[in-house]
Amino acid sequence: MPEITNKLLEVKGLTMDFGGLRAVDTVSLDVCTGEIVALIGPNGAGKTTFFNCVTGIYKPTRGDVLVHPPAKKSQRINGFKSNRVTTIGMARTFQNIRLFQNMTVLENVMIGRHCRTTTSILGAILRGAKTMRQEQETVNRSYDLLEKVDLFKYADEFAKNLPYGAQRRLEIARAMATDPFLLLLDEPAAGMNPQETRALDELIVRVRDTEKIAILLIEHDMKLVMNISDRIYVMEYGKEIAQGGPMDIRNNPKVIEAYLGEEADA
Amino acid sequence: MQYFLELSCSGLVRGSIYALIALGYTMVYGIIQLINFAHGEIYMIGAFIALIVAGVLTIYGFSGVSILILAGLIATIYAAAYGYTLEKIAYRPLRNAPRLSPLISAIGMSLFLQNYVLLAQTPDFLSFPSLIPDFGFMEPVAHIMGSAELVILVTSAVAMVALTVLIKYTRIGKAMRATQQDMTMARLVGVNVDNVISVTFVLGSVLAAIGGVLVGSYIGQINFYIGFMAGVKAFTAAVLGGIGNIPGAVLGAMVLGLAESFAAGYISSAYEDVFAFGVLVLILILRPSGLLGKAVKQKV
Amino acid sequence: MRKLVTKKFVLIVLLSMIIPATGFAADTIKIGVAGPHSGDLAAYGIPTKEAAEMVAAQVNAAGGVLGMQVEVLPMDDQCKPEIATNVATKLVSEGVSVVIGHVCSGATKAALGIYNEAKIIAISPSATNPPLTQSGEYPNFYRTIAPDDDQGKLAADFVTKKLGAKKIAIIHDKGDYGKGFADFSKQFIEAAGMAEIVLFEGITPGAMDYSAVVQKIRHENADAVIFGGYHPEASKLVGQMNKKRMKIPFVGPDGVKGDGFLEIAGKDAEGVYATGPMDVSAYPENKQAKADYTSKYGKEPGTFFDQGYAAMQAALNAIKVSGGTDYAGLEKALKNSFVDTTVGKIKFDAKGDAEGVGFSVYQVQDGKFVELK
Amino acid sequence: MSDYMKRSFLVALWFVFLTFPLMVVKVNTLKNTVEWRWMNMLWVAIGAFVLSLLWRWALERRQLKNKEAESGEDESTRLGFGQRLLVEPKLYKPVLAVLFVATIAFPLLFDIYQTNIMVLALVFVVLGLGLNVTVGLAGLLDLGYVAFFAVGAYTYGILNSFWGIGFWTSLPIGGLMGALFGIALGFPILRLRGDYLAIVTLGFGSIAKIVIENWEEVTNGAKGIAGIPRPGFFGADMSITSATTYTYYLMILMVIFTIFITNRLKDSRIGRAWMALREDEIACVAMGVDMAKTKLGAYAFGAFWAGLVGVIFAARNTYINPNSFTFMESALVLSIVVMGGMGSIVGVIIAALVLILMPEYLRAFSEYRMLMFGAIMVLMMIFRPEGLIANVRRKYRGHKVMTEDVNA
Repeated sequence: MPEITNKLLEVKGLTMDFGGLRAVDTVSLDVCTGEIVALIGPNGAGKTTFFNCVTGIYKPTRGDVLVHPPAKKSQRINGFKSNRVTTIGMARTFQNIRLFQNMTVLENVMIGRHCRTTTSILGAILRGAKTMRQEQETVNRSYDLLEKVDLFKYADEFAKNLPYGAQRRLEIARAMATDPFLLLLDEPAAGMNPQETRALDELIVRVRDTEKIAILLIEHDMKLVMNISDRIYVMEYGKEIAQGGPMDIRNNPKVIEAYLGEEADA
Repeated sequence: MQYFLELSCSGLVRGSIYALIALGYTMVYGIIQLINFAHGEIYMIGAFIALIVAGVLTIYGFSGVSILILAGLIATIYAAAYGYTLEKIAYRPLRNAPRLSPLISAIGMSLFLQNYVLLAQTPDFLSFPSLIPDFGFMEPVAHIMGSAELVILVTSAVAMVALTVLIKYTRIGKAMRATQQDMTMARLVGVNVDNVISVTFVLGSVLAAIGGVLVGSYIGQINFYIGFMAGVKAFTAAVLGGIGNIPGAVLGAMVLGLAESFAAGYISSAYEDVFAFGVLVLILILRPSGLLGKAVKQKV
Repeated sequence: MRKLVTKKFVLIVLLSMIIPATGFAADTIKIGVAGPHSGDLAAYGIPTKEAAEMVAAQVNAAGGVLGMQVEVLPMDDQCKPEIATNVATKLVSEGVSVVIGHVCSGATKAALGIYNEAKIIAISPSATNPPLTQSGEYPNFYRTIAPDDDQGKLAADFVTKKLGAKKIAIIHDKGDYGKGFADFSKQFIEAAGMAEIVLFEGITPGAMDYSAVVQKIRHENADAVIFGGYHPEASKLVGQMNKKRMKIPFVGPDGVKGDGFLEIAGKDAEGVYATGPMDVSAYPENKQAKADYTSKYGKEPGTFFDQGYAAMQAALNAIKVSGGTDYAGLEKALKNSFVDTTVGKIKFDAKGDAEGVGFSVYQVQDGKFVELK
Repeated sequence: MSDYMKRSFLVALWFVFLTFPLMVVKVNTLKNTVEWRWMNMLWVAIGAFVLSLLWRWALERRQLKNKEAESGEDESTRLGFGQRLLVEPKLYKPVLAVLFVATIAFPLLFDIYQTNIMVLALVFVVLGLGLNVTVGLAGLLDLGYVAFFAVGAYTYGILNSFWGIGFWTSLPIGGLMGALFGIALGFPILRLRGDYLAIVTLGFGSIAKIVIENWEEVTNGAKGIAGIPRPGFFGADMSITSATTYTYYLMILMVIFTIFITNRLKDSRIGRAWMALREDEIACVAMGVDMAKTKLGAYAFGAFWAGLVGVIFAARNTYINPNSFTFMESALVLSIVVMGGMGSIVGVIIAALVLILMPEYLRAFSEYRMLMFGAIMVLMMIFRPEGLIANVRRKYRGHKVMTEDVNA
């Protein structure tokens, strides 16, 4: 277990209401440098809503979302637009894949570089030395990432033509292109076969270890979660019901109860 | 004060017509999230067919009331047929296409139908027989409201109530609401979604045709182009009220009708359309989902 | 390759020398007729085209002008300036001698520069915008209809003096023509100082109804309405005024004075006043032309038929008198020699307006426009 | 096959019923006469029958194609001839050369009329290319694009009539004014989704026209602005013929300039962000793209071209009035973009030339022009949503070698 040095993401008492419905109820969660943290729970527990609140797609009703980027000052990011959240250094993937279908695989990753490059309309027209350098850096970096997620050979394909598992990996590559310190993965293994899942398992660990990116993931595949997570949070009906290491969670009676119906397919 | 009443009345009459057309827009949008841009043309075609039928019947010696009934009936039947065909040709093949495609197809259909009527009939204005008998009210009511205006208000109200009842209590109404909620789910539980969509177009077209006939006999003239502006305004009304929401469409239409009428009355009718669109932009900025629309959180 | 290009170039140069030359060598006189022949304003352009074709057919049957046959080249400008310039260059490159047109003032302004450059005379049957002649910017422009300011003055005088109105509402359709007429009416009424203008307002053509404006007219207690615009809006206004029990005089310009208005407004048209070109139906030329038209087309001729016919007659007469299609000669002939036309015996003044044409006031009586003496 | 026939027969019957009152009956309420045009019924029947057969055939073909695409066949190996023309130097170089010569020689070969309408067509090429950015690339449907065109034209008209400012000074000002209006109108509607956007932009288009009509002190209202000078050439005095030829070459340069710039932008950080915004707004923003900035950029950039070419339009006509800036023009430019294939530059150029020149050459059919536009828009969406010539995606040259270096 890697040594916990400092917190990257610190969520305190996050609450999200939709009209009368409380989708997330005072949930607190931390992610520290070098960690892989999983957020699990039955369907409809509010996990994705939690993600959406953290990444700025929804504005949380109450609570604090604090980020402590490495080597930069901390910020409270409640209500930030999601592009700002990404620029700060937290990138995400989506549960139901949201790729840019009619763009090539490479271009999808290049979009990730958008917030790390600065070319303006004028710059794009003039194509000065700086623009060209950035452009080349973007291309190289993107090929590089594609290679890491093993999609290099698909670079010029349209994203919509990729097999399912490859689309999930492309989402990860695209998120990584934004140079995040924390990657939020929303059910990355959904719909994958066992081999693909195993490869994903390795990929996630590799990302953490070689790229030094911490990971927060939502996942239903218990095997994957138990294999790679350092810590696990469990949600049910919008509330946090347990947290701890994989072993603790496995033996936590509350969690077993919450999952009883679903255990069969896990 | 009297002036205010007069303006309110013209606003409400105009609003009722907008409402009849706006309902068609809103129903279609509610179910397949498509702006049926050609909806205004159905209104125009309804008016034209009523004019033609009335003309032919007059020549063959029919009398007042029977003309009104027959012309109205045939116009609505034809409008329904056009609405049905329109959906089958221009929208059904695009059910799974990107969002922009059916919209452009709809604009194309609108241009096509306008020019079809222009070429098949005439580019000129035609005189529309006043099918609604003009029985006189007494002053001071007479100059505020005439019989045609009253008929428009009453017909619109009846049509709207009928529509609400239909959607709330009948089988097809339930199927429509189910489809509106979730098309895939509705299909799974055995709703024939294609039929529901067709019915929606037919219903909307019938309402539009009623509007066309009413306006025709109220104003006394029609040409191939009347559907375009009416359609745009009605759509504006639907958006104002919260598109997809039936009471919203009626409310939006009334707000728009009144806004135009007051703008014309108190400021200048030269800027009438500027006000109409200005109100739209303002409301969309303040309440992007319209007056009665629910803020729909897009599922991520 | 290089040789080929040179050859081609020579060919082009030769061709370009031949093409204009053929224009002169031909034994036909080409007359362009430009106006809206399609679209929503077609009703104002097609009668002129038909008139020009009829005159040409007659002249050709009688041996042509100066022994040459007359060929009419009709061109559709849809009343849009950009299309009008296309049409103008097309006519110039076809080598026409005179252009009858254009019909709309805006399109005319766009096209005139091109004709002026090519030294071609344009005679419009209907472009009533005053600056076309009065500004002096368009020396090659003539018209067989009187300018709008005459019409505005007539309407203003009629409303204040004959009808004795004190509070006048002026409504216009915001268009070039309608607004122009409304502006001149306003100007003359204000200058005369006999009446007050209580409302001066534009309406949107194609709006669903005008009941708010009608209420406004009532609210302002106007005792007469002057309307600048075309017949569809006029009939809508008149209809709604009747529905709202408003019985005040309604005066429109020549865009209202036509069968279109009578047809659409129906019963509501009764009693409406409109200014229009002076009644010329008594002239023998006019009677003949109308009879010819009716026997050919089986209906009454449309708007600006008389003016279009007259423009064509004037053009051909000028060619005959000057003995050619030379610009200076034509100019002299148009300005000096009288010609019998469907709008009377006319010649053109120094600015290009026809002398001897004018407006009078009509009223709808028993479903017909009757000239008021 | 007989089933086909039977169904088409039924369709024909249906259309005979549908079109009967409008196509066959023509009633004159004044004279109380009815004209029965039975021949029309026959034409409708035959037409509907044939079209229905074609329609079924085409739909089936489309489905077949979709299936093939789904079964994983590589699309890029089956580029259409049109696309191959674009990517294979062996094919496109000679074509380009011929085109170049033809373009240069055009005013020498044809008369002033041809040159003049060509200028108009080229104006619409630039408009198409500009709207292509907003609609095709960024996916923001704009039904009031003509407003920016009007802004450009009136900028020149007003600057010239009030202060006598010349063409060359007005040209960039017109473009900038267009862009400025693009931003100003873009601001309030940033948050609106596609359909709302459509209606609001339509509203803006008509508001622009109403303002021009009513703001008489400045725009001269419906009377329009006359006597706008043609583009000058170092103060040289030119006849109409040479001025037209000169404007033609100017427009050619303009088109090349537009293509050059839009192409550069398309293959840039900005262009990619536009496309991503079109594909999926939420994901795009979640990847760190600033939605407001990007959208406004797309509006402003699209509007810039309309403003720029509006100046040339005013100079070419020497006269402008509000009639040239109606919804029909917006619809025309939109059909150019749709027909050309959204995002495709060559497609847009061809579509603009066809749609503008066709009615000039086929004047007899000009009445059918709008009818055909409508039909084309519907048919293109159903059968060829990618347009005449689909956009070819650029392949980026990244160095695998280099990336490995970075890895090492």
